Amino acid sequence: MFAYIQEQDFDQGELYAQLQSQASAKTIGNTGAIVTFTGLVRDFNNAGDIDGIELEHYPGMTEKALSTLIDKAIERFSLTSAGAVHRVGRIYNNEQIVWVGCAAAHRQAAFDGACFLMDMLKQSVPLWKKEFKGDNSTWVEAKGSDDAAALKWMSER
Amino acid sequence: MFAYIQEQDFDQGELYAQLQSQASAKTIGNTGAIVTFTGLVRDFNNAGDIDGIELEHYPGMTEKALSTLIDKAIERFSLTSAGAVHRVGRIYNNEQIVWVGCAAAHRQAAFDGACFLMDMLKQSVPLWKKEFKGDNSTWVEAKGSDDAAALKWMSER
Amino acid sequence: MQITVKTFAQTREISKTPTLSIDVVVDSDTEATIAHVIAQLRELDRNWALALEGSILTAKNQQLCDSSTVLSPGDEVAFFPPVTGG
Amino acid sequence: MQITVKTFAQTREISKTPTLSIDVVVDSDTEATIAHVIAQLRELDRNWALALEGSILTAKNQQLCDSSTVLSPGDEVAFFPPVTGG
Repeated sequence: MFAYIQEQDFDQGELYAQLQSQASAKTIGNTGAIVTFTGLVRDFNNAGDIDGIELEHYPGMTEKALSTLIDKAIERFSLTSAGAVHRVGRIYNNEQIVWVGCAAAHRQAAFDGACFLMDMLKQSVPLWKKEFKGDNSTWVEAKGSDDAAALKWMSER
Repeated sequence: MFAYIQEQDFDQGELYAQLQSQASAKTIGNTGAIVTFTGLVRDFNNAGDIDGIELEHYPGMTEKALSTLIDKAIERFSLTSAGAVHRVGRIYNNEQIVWVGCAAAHRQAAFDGACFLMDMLKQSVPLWKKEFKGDNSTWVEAKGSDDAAALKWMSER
Repeated sequence: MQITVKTFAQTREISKTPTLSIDVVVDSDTEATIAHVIAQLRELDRNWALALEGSILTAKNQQLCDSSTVLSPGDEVAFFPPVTGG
Repeated sequence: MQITVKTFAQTREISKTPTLSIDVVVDSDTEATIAHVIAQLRELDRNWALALEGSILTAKNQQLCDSSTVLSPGDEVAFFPPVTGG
């Protein structure tokens, strides 16, 4: 398991390799599926063009909340390993923001684990996004659709 | 879009980079999510331990069927790009077998595209798996659960 | 009408014939279909009869098709079991 | 009872107070809760009153909690808007 909060960009190939090696070390040969999700900055939104986003976080709590979430996913979906990285600070258009990866015996558990991590991250990890263009910046409002996605997982068990 | 059938192993980080660069070239800044799936050889199954698997395919048709499937996924889920690689021949325990990747504006489309590709691949791409241990090998029977997963996508539209 | 037949996986092993060129014989007012090929192959020998039992998939010119699919001279017809990739 | 208050994002900007040490005052037979802290902060000034309006999340010692959560001396209490990571 790993959970990183960092300013610098990440190499998704390295994160995949780390996840696979952790999964093998724990339960050699029992990992049949690895799903990864990467979130990137899109250069437009409902309000018009942007240069990028800026992420504020709650140092200390962010790391703990992300670790706790990953532990929950591992237990709930019987994952052989899982990991996540979330960047903070200024991130420009087309750059990577977030990565989650889940390893499991079967493909459905790996897909469900990654969906769960993304849906719940948007609910329980203290990160806040501003969109900026030049010197102007605007807070991104939380979306009702994100709440609904997270609620789905809470009501299923 | 890319679709490879090959004997040699693949580097998932390179495939991810290729997918991301294709998605950016086509619709710069419109890709907000990339989902990848990697399938690996598990070293046990219902019949007992194995050394690995051996994949037979229908040269010519395999490539075409995989390309067609990817085109369908791109259209159906409005993906900004998608790609897949499937290995053939002998593949040992813990090695990578298959990779699919989907890039999209939003996360649900990227997740759905990757699930769709895996479910339909197990239905429409002419590949057959044998499990081997020493000199013995046994054909893997098609699973009813794989049929059901593919049918789900056919009945939804 | 001459066509090429190919087989894969268990179908190949049971028929003992990876590839075969056959002359599909039909009445002059009838279109040749996959069903005619299957019927003709079943008559060839016991291996073919066994190989074509159960749930077998068919492809014409490398596209999945069903038994009513109409054939043209030179077509490539393949028989194989349900696929198990992924 | 002394606690530390932290704010983030819009809540930080509106309150104009990223961090603050306050003495939560409650009757001797009452346990101090997040709700007491909110009531006390609202009284501080107009910025705090505005900052704590609407749907605000709360955390005690870096764990999400609700307004009925009981506090102990030295606790770290944070107020922030719904999160928007991912």
